[in-house]
Parts: sequence; C-alpha cells; structure tokens
Amino acid sequence: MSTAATGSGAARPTAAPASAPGADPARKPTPLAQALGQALRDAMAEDPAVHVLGEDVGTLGGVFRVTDGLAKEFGEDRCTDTPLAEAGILGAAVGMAMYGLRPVVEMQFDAFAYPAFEQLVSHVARMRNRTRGALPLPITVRVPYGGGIGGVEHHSDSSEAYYIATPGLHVLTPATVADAYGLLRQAIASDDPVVFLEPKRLYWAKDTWDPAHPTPVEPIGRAVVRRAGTSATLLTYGPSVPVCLEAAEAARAEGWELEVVDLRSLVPFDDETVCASVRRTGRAIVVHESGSFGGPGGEIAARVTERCFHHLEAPVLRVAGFDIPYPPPMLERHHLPGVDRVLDAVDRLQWESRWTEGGGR
Amino acid sequence: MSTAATGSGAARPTAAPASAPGADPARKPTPLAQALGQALRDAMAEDPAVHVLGEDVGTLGGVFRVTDGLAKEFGEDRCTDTPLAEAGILGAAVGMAMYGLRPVVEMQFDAFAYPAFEQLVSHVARMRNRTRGALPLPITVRVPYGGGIGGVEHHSDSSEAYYIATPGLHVLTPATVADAYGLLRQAIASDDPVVFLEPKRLYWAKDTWDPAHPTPVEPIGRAVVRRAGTSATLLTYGPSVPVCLEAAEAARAEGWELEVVDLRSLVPFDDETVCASVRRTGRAIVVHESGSFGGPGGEIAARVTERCFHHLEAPVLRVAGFDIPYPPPMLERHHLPGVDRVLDAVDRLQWESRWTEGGGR
Amino acid sequence: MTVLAQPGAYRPVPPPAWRPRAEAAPLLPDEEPYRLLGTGAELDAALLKELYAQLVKGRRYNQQATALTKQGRLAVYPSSTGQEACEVAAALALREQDWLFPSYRDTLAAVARGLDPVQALTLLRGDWHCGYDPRATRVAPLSTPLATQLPHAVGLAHAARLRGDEVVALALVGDGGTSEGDFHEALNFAAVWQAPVVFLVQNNGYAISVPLAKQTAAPTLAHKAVGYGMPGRLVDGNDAPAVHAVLTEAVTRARRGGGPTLVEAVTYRLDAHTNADDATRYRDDAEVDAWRAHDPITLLEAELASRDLLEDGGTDLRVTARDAAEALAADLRARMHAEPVLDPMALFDHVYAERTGQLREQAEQLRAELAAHDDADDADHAHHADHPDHPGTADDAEGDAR
Amino acid sequence: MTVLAQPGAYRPVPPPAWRPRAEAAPLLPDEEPYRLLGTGAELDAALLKELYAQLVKGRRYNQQATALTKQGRLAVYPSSTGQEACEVAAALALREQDWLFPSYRDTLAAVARGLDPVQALTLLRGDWHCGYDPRATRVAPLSTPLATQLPHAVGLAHAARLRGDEVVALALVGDGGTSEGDFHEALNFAAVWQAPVVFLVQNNGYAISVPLAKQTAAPTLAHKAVGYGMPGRLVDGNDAPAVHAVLTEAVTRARRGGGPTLVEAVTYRLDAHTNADDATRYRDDAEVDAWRAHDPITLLEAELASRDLLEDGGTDLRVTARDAAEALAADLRARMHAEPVLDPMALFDHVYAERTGQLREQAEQLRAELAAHDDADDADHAHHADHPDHPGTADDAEGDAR
Ligand SMILES: Cc1ncc(C[n+]2csc(CCOP(=O)(O)OP(=O)(O)O)c2C)c(N)n1
Ligand SMILES: Cc1ncc(C[n+]2csc(CCOP(=O)(O)OP(=O)(O)O)c2C)c(N)n1
Ligand SMILES: [Mg+2]
Ligand SMILES: [Mg+2]
Repeated sequence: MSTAATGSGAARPTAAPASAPGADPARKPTPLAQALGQALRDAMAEDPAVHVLGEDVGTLGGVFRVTDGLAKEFGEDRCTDTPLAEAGILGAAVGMAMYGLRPVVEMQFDAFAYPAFEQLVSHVARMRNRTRGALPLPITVRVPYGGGIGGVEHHSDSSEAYYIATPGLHVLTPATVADAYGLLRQAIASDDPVVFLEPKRLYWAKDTWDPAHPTPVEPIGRAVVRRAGTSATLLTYGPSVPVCLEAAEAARAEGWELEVVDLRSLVPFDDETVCASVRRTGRAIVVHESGSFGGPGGEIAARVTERCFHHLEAPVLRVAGFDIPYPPPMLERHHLPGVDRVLDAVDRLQWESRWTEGGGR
Repeated sequence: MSTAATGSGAARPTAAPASAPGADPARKPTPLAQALGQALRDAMAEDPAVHVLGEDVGTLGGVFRVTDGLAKEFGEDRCTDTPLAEAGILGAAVGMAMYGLRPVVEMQFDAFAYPAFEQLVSHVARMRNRTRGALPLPITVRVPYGGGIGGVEHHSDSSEAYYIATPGLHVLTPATVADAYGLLRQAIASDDPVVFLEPKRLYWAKDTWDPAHPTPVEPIGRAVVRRAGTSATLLTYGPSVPVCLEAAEAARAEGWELEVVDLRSLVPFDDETVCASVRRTGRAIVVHESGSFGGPGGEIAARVTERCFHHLEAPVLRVAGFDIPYPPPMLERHHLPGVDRVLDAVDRLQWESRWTEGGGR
Repeated sequence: MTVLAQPGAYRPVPPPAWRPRAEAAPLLPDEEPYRLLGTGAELDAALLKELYAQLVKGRRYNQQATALTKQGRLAVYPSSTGQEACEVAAALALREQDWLFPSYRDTLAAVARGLDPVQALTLLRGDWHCGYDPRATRVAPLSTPLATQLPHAVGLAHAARLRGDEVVALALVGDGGTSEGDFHEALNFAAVWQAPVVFLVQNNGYAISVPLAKQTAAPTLAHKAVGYGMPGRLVDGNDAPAVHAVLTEAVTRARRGGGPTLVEAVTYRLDAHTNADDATRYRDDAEVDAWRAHDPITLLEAELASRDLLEDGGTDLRVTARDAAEALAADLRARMHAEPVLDPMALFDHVYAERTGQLREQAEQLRAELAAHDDADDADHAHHADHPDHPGTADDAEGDAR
Repeated sequence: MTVLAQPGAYRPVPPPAWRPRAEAAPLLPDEEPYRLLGTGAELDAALLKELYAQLVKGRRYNQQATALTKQGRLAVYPSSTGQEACEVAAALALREQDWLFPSYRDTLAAVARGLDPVQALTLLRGDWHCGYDPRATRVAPLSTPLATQLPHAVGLAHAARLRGDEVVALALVGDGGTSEGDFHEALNFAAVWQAPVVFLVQNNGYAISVPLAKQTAAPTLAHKAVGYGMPGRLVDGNDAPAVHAVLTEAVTRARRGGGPTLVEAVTYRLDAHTNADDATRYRDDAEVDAWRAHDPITLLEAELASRDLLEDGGTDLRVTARDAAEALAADLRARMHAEPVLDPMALFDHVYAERTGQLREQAEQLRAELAAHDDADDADHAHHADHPDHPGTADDAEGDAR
C-alpha cells in the first residue's frame, strides 16, 4: 500500500499529539490494524469513559487482533468479552452511553452486525433527535467490512448502503494507516454515533507511521485528494482506494492523469472537495466494492451530477461489485472491482468530443 | 385517488381471471387495503401452499385489517397469529418455504421489520443462490411503509433503501388498487422472495374495481406511465404517485405537461420504460418519501443519467423526504414531499436554454 | 424421559464447562402469584394510602388521556387502565437516582414518578418524540419498538455499577415483548454482568389481539428467569402492595450487588389496546367482567376499609384521592388544549451535534417553502397543505388519504 | 424472597392469563448429565459398534479436513474433534425423512448422515456456498450466522406437521449461539406451535475464546427449556450412546406430536476454534488434557472392551473402523486435491429465478472481461489478477493485502 500521502488541504490535528511528520525516526511500516488498536489504546488512556465491548475483544484481542492487549492493560471492565448477541451488545452500549460512557463496539464481521440493525436504526441513530439533544449517544460501532480475504459466506459483505441511508449516523471508513488512527480517534471523540467501517483486506496493509506521533489527519466530513490528476476523477473509499491509486498509475502509461479522491467520510459527505475535483476534470467514476444497485455510488453519482452538470463531459460512471450475494472465496476476484475494471470504465468516459456524437445534446 | 388508469403498454394478465375492464357493473370504489385482502384470499383459495403469518393477522385481521376474515375462512393453520418476534416469524417462514409452502409474512409496521433484517439479508435474499437454485424461497414479506397517517415514531419509516440494496430480493410497491391486487398476486406466485411495500396512507384510497374480475396489471419488473406528458418526467412510486399526479395536474395550469411514471417494481428496475420517457422529455425528477441521501432516488437518477446523458437538458433532480429521523405527527407534513415541493423542483429544471448559461458545457 | 440406572461408575473430573453455575431451585417462581391484599400481612399504613391515592390518580389520568384522543388532542393513547397497580408500584419502588425504562404503554409509571404528564404525553400527542430530558428525570424515552429498551436498561445499570454509583434500572415490558430476541439478550447480559436491573413484565394477557396462550407455552413467564440464572418472581399485578413489595425487594437486592430479577405481574388491560383498537374482536365481555371484579383500586379500597384506614381525622381518603385526581385531570385537560408551539425548522435540530451540509441545504429549502407558503396564505394561494395539522389514528386516516 | 404468610383469603377467579400452562417440574433437566457408558445399562451391541465405527471415522475426517487447510485445499476448517459423539449421534438419531440443520461446525453430522464429504465441505473449500441439494439430502445449508438456522428448523417442522408428514427437524447450535435472539425466538415458536423439532446445544465450553461463564449465568443451558415450556435435557456429550438415547427419545416424542425438546450436550472442542485460531491465547493445556482423558472414542472403546465386543469372529472392530476411516480420508484427500471446476459466470446464476436486466448487463461485462483476460494472458499482459485463486485464512491474508 502506498497511500500514506496526506493529500491536499491543511490537516487539522486530531486529539493525538501532533508532530512534524517525516521528522521522526520512529516512523516505521505499520499495519492498519495496529494503528486501529493504538487509537483504541490512546483513547482509553485519555478518557476513562471509553469502553470497548464485543465478542472475543478481551482475552483473544479480537479475531483481527485489533483490540489485542487492551483487556490486560485496562482491565476486563474497560475491554469486555460479551455474550454472543449483537443486538444485546449494541443495546447495552446505548444504555452505557446514556449513563455517560463512550462505548466502542466491535462487530466481528459485517454480516454479523445485522442482528443489531434495529438497535442501530431505531435507537442509536435517533436518540439525540428524539430527545431534542438531551441524550446524545457517543457510540462508535466498528464494522470490519468488504471482501478479498478469502472468507466464506457472510464474512465479506459491504454493508455501507444500509448505514448511509440512516440519518443520524456518521459513516466513516479509513484507507490509510494515518486515517485508521486519526479517524477512529475522531469517531470516539465525536458526540454522534459513528459506524466505523474497517476495510478487512487492508488490515495488514502497511504505511510508514509513528505510533508515538500519529500523523494528523483531516477531520470527519472531509474527503482527501490522494493523487492529483486532470483527466478524470476517481471517487472512492476504503478497500478501493489502493485499487484506484494503482489504476491511476497504470493509466498514466496510456496518457491519462487520474485524480483519486478518498472520500473517508460517507456521512457527512464532502461535496466541496468532490465537486471541486469533478469540475476541474469534467469526468468522474465512483469506485466501490459494494453492489451497484442502491449502493453508495448511485448517491454519489447523482449528487455530483446535480451539482456539476454543466461541467460534465460524460455521465458519472460507476465501478462496483456486481449485484449478487457476495461470492465464495474462489470466485471473489471476479466480483471485486479491480484495476482492469476501473481502466475499462475510464475508457468509456467519452473521450471523443461529445459534439461529434449524434445524441440530443 | 384518481390513479386507476392502467397506463401504457399491453397489460399481461395475472393469475386472476382476466376480464374486459369497464364492462362489469360490479366495479365499485374499493379501498386499496381491501384489494390486498382479496389478493391474499384468492391466492390462498387457489393454492393450499399459501400461508399467511404475522402479528395479529388472525383473529384481529391485522391492524390495517388487510387479513380480515382469512383465519375464519381458511383456518388458523393457514392464517396464523404468531408470537411477537419478527426474526422468528421470517425465520419460520424460511423453514416453511424450504418445505414447499409459500408463506406470506406481515410485518406490522416498517420499523418493526428491522428485527428480521438478518434473516432477510443473510438468508431470504440468498438461499436460492447459496444452494445453486435447489432452495428457492417463495416468500412474500408485506411491509406497510411510509408516513402521512399521523403515526408516532417508528410507525412511518420508508425503508426501501435497505431492501433495494440487497441482491436477491424483489422490491415491489403498488400505488393503485389494481396493482395492489395484481402485484400482490404476482408476488405470491413468484418463486423469488419479494419485499412488498404497502403505502400506508393509500390503504384507504379508493379506485373503481371489481373483486370478481380484477383488472389485469403489468408484470413485475415493469413501470407504467400513469399520465403522459412532454415537458418532463416524474419518476415515482407508492405513496408519491398520487402526489405526482396532482402536481402534474397543477403544472398544466402553468403550461407544463408532466409525464408521471409509476415504477411499481424497484427491483427489477424497468430501465426501458423509464429511459424511453426521459429521452422523450429530456428532463426528470425522482419523487419519493424516503430520505434523499442514500435513498432510491440516487440510484434512479444515476442510472437514468448513465443511460440518457445526451438527452438530458438538466440534471435529474430529486424530491424526497429530508435526511432526518421521521418527524412526529404534527410536523410530518413539512417533511413529506408534497405538490408544492414537486412544482418547485419542476421550476428548477433549467427551462431557459442551457446554451445561454456561462457554464462549462 | 426414561430414567435409566446410573450407578455412577463413570465420573469424569467435572470440567469447568458444565458444573452448574447456580442452584436452580431458588430461581424458580412460587406456584401461586404472590399476594398481600386479604392475607392479613403486616403492611405499612402510609404506604397503602399512598398507593391508593396514586391508583385513583392513575385511573383518572388514563381516562383523561383517552378522552383527549376523542378530542383530537392526542394522536393515540395506549391506556393502562386496570394495570395501575403495576405502573404505580414500579414508580414507587425506585429511589431518586434510579432509572425507569418504560414501554409505550407506561406513561403512567413516569407520571407516578413525578414526571409532568404533558411532557410524558408528548410522544402520543405528536408534537415531538420524547417530551422530557431523560437524564434530568431518570426516565428513558418511551420505547415503541418492543423490548428494545431492555438492553438499554442493562447497559445503563452496568455502567452505573462500574462507576460505583448505587443506581438501579427498572425496565417495563409486556407479555408480548418477552417473545422478542432483545428480551432474551438483555436478560442474559444482565445475569452475566450481574447488573443492578429489575425487569417487570406486565402480563396483561394480550399482545394487541394475541392471547398469552399463542405467545408462550411456558408454565409462567417468570419461569424464564432460571434460564438466565436470575430469580423469577410471580406476583398478582392487581395487588398494589404485593407488586410494590416484590419490586422493592428486587430493587434492594440489585442495589446491594445481588444482580437482576425478573418479575412477572399478572394483570389485565381493561381498555382496548389503544383508543383505535376494537377489543371486542378478540375477547368477550365475560372475561373483561371477571377482571373488573379484581380491579386494583377496588381491591385496595377494600383492604383500606377492612383496616379502617379510609377515614383519617374527618377526611375521607376516597374524597381526597378523587379531588387530587380531578385536579390532575383538569390541569392536564387545560394544558393539552393549548396548541403546542411548533417550529418546523426544529426538524433539522439534533439530528447530529452539528447540521451536516446536506441538512443545512434542506433546512434552507424548508425555510424558503415556509416563507413562500406564508406569502401564499396571505394571497389565499391554491396550493394546499397535504395533511391536516392534527392527524388522526389509523381509523381516522380515511379522510386523510387521497 | 421473603415468604410472607399467604392464608389465601384473596382468591380471584383464576383468569385465563395466568393459569400455569404446564407443570414446571417435568421440564427441568436432571441434576447430573445423563450417562450410559460405565453404568452397566442394557445397551444394543449393534448400536454401540455402529457408533464406534462412526466416531473413529469422524475423528479421521476431522484430522483430514484440518490437514487440507494446511495444504491450501480448504479456506478454513472448524473442527469438531472431541465432539464426534454429538455429531454422530445427531445423525444416527434421525430417520431418512427427517431434516438436519447444522451450524458451520457440523459438517461431520452431515457426513455421518451419508452426505458426500466433498459436498459437505464445499462452503469451507470456497468453490460455492452450499455444495449439496438440501431437499434431496434433508440437510439444510451450513449456517454461518449463528442461531439463524433454528427458526428455519421450526418452520420446516411446523410445515411438515401441517402437511401431515412424520418429519422431525434436528437443529444444532453451540453454547455461544444460545445467547442470540434467534435462539430465543425459535424455541418459543417451537413450543407454542408444538413443532416436531429437537434442539441440540453442543456446549463445548467456548464461543471462540469466550468461556461459558461469560456467556451465561444459568444453572445449565438445559434450564432454558422451562422458560419456553418444553423439556430440557442434560447429557454427557462425550458419551455417544447417552447422546443417542436422549436424542432418539426426543425425536420420537416429537414425531408422535409431543412437541420440541432442548438437549444440552456437555462436551469439549479439543482443537482450536478453526485452523486459523490460536487456542492457547484463551485456555490452558491442563484443561485440554483433562478433557482428552474423556475422549468420546476412548470412552466408547473401553465400554466395548468391557462388554467383549471389540472382537467379532476374528475381526477386530478397531482395525475395521480404522481401515474404513483411512479409506474415507484417502478418498477425501484425493478428491479435494483435484481443482474444482469453476465458472465465474455462475456468479449470476440463481440470484433470481431469472436474471434481471441489471444482472444480464453485469454478466455481459464479466464475460467481456474474461475474454479480454484470456487474450491478455496469451500476450502475457501486465494487468494482474488481484487475488490468488486459493485465498488463505485471515492469518494468511497478509500476503494478500496490498
Ligand atoms: C418490535 C415491534 N414489533 C411490533 C410492534 C407493534 N406492536 C405494538 S404494541 C404490540 C403488542 C404489545 O403487546 P405486549 O408486549 O403484551 O404489551 P401490551 O400492549 O399488552 O402492553 C405490538 C405487536 C412494536 N411496537 N414493536
Ligand atoms: C451472528 C453471528 N455472530 C458472530 C459470529 C462469529 N462467530 C463465528 S463462530 C463464533 C463462536 C460460536 O460459538 P458457539 O456457538 O459456542 O459454537 P462453537 O464455535 O463452539 O461450535 C462466533 C462468535 C457468527 N458467525 N454469527
Ligand atoms: Mg400484553
Ligand atoms: Mg461453543
């Protein structure tokens, strides 16, 4: 993974001690999962109200080892192995938050968050609004999502469409090690509930990073240009960010300079950064693993078109997973949007002037 | 409600006895809820495998009285009051369907379908695919949806965004009495699982209709033009269909001839009918009650734009509910997209020639 | 099952997995619902009087609220008439710092705890979802999605215990609600965590139209407790001092670190499910009449009479109670007849701590619409409001549909 | 709680709502897990031999499947080593027409029922989700989302009963799975409907790393049964004839219309959770060793020896069993080493009865990609395949991430 560049825009510091990045010799290749663990550790150390709970998060440290060591360091009351019941976990977290704690809930895999759907939609997302602000719920729900790790069925869903359609939730997803740390710290510090989507297949991806001086990152609600370009904009997030960066690199050989925007925050959505890029390039492709129909790409394409219609040289295209149940491990590579599929879409961006076409425009 | 017109296209007959509509003196104003009940009754009479189950569907006949009389007529084994547990209801329906029955499940209100979300997404939607076709699940899940009936919180959600983003489900929603009957019969007859969204505030809306000779309707997967027009296309469904028809009528006074397309079937989606209309009119607005962000409108706008880009004189606009938890009864009229909001959007369809604008096009 | 001889030749070292974690017997409920009225048990006179006054007030509150639905002042009202003993006892069993987790039927419990009835009824009036500050009142928002409030109660009680606070959470749920998965998960968490929480199931015999026999095959709902490793208690839900005693004991036990309790109070909903419901469709008068004969107020009044507690220095408790109840009803009526002050722009408040860009845009849109509408109103504009200000119940909605 | 005097002066007409619906005592499990081995009980020699042969085969199957993960031939394998008595007894307790509802750990039960192991392992190999026809085999797809298969079993059993067929459904779930809401809802539906279904909880002491004590505070999991109004049975899950006897009795009762049963079999998972799990992180060797001493195969072999049933006319049961097990392993190994035939276009099959327009477009897209890829492969094209054909487990995935 080569996505450590912080991108454009002034980075605002997170709660973590900021530092001059690059100056520190302690920066070393760090897997994304480790940065997530560090974020939990630092948040727990800083604020005794932060509690971690979920299945196997304690003794085992989570099946992805993100919570490794927390129970030992902070005690089982702060990092708690719960009974195996997701609605119960999230429901208990609601009560804990009502009493002033800041629970961080781990769902073991994306599809295993579904049992908690009612709690999430009917309570977590709405409690602040229902109570006219009296009862904000600072809950972070960590959901490992997406495929590419050879998991059997129900272990590789991309469930973001469900969450972004639920007002009251913030929906974040990091694609870099710095964001894994920085966004998770921001999520925990936020007084709003956050669905924090962790791209499973990037857990072991590494960036150069210093746990003692985490790189400051952009705040929630801001997208970041990970690679500047002029030909077209790739709008993407999470596990598809490295794919897009690789595609942009490959596209250069064919004469295209693709701009890659890492959305980071699906809700709130950064119309400003996204539209600025698309207005500049005139062409855009949304790339995500989630199915296409009813997926986030539709929203993104629609809103970009509403806002940038007269700047568009071609319709905003979508490169996404197929509209099928997530495939078995041996076939998933055919499902996942890869570099080739992105490049094929770039091909279809109507590079011939549209004026030469017969259409009604 | 004045939406009885069947619209364009040859109507294919449903399983119900077809007749020459209009010829029968038995046609009389019939509420939509009653047509739904009739569809259940006829399906149960025709096929002993059809079973209805849910909370209060038996003795009470459902809180909206849609299943009124079925338990008496077919016995409690065919129309069953279940314990109060939605995951259990849908999960049991899965098992019943595995054994060859055709369960029709009633969820009492939209938000009370959420406890069954895991069963729906992880099993109902995927069972056919998981088993390579060996285990299709002909389950119909009836979900009363939407607002406008003065319901307190959790009684007025529009949850279609969740269902359309789930491959393996058909998602249907009637807006006319004929469709209430015809689409529900088709849903029950379908070997695929169907989420059948019933617009709550149209339950008491009436069309002229004859229960003995139900008007044949278009098949699943087909949209229907409810009102022809040339200025712009309103793409809509369910509770917003009457709103759009009324808006179209009002717009005529201002010189606009709006075409109104009732989508009926969100999955599968009828690109053909929709795009034919938009290519003709050059302008489109998607209208629905569901929240805008991540809602069906994004998908519809995006795919119409992908397919009709060079025919569009303006970006496809969206008129939708706000991105807020569904409001309390006294405020819901400010939330629901009404005639004024549709007309405002029509105003914004860039009627001045775009060539006179300074933009990049 | 067939009991075969088990001479016990084979005795594995009992592995930790299956050593019984608790003795089952003490967790099982008594055979008969616990009762105090008519038993001659020693009872605190002041408590009996307080309960009586609250029951009378509670009944009047239920009647007044139901009347308000007819006047279009409440969107809907799920009455707890007949269940006042449970509602009132739940409120009185708690201390100031404790939390109440009501379901949608339990506004009375909140009112008996001291909540302003107008605030308690906000949800059902329809001007907002929750009309009070849960933290200030220690009353959680009324829960419409059944049983979903139970894990909240567990989490809150657990958090309080971790903080070292002596807080108990009391959560209310109906017989129907016990079938939901959330009930199961909440009780299990509570027992595993030994959280200071008390679950009160008001078994009123029906979940809307569905009778208990179609809801469960359990001997009693209290028997569910043993499956979680907590005590289950069965109490006559129309015997106010008995409910109060059982709950107080459970609350005290919880406060002392003894863990959760499941209490089943057997009672009956004398009114329909809500004002919009027609109860004659699913139950007959004889059954209702049988329960009317065991009205919690009548029972308690008889007890007070038998103990000579109805009159006290010239004042008749019945009169005092009725007067207080009338005062509450009159005040409620008056205040509910005032139009609530509604600000449509509030729709965008508190969705998030700060409005997102999306919401700012939508708020601007609504503001413009409202302004245009005001202008139009002045000009008697043709564009109509789509819906009446006071939407009715489902049955009323016919007039509303187009 | 304090038991106060209840002279019974107040006796309301017992309203239908709270008359106990069943006697509680017969529903409660015995104090000790039920056992047959070593008890001298009368036992069918043929059954003991059959169980033994199946246990040996099952153990070998578990070993072989685990070995296949190391060779990259299975994506993952959750072994049932140590739990073979439960797996095998579950299979043997059923008749031809009955249905088995396995969880993800229970491929062995399916194989013991006669399912082709290669088909049973399809999910875990990763070439498709379910490798067999559930209707033809009366084995439901392995359920990965825990406890979700339980309501399916109830619905199927209920449907069969409505149709008048003598079909019983046996559903398997783990101790962890009992905490899920679906467990609760399924058992409740089963009891209310008196559905012919048997729930077998394999309590192996852990849900991945979480020990039973953090999962439940119940005396035993079998105690949960009384809360639904069904019998709860506790059995030594390493005693194959005991598990078989308890399940057979429950299945027979269900078949005769006697309703559901909850069986808790106390056992132990000797292997790690899956091949990817490191069990030393959460349990110590002493515990594992204690359970190894109660290995179901050793126990049954000792019983056979004590009954002089190991040798039969010159053939040694141990040898026959081992040979049959080796044959199964060899066949499995050979067939699993063959590359599965994969057709990427199958991704679009069976999503619906007919492909939607959306899927037809996407299928065309993939077809074109595959064609281009084939061309490119010939030309040694630079665009790489994003993922290896045989993805590993989570621990292997490091090499997979970019
Ligand atoms: C999750 C959920 N499902 C369904 C409903 C609809 N509903 C409202 S009240 C009710 C019956 C509740 O019965 P019970 O729990 O016994 O409480 P009671 O009404 O008797 O107080 C139902 C089914 C709901 N509110 N929530
Ligand atoms: C709904 C759901 N939540 C979480 C998981 C992840 N998970 C897989 S196995 C497992 C532990 C299961 O424990 P238990 O039920 O005791 O069965 P065992 O593994 O011991 O056979 C967990 C948490 C899952 N598969 N499904
Ligand atoms: Mg009830
Ligand atoms: Mg286990």
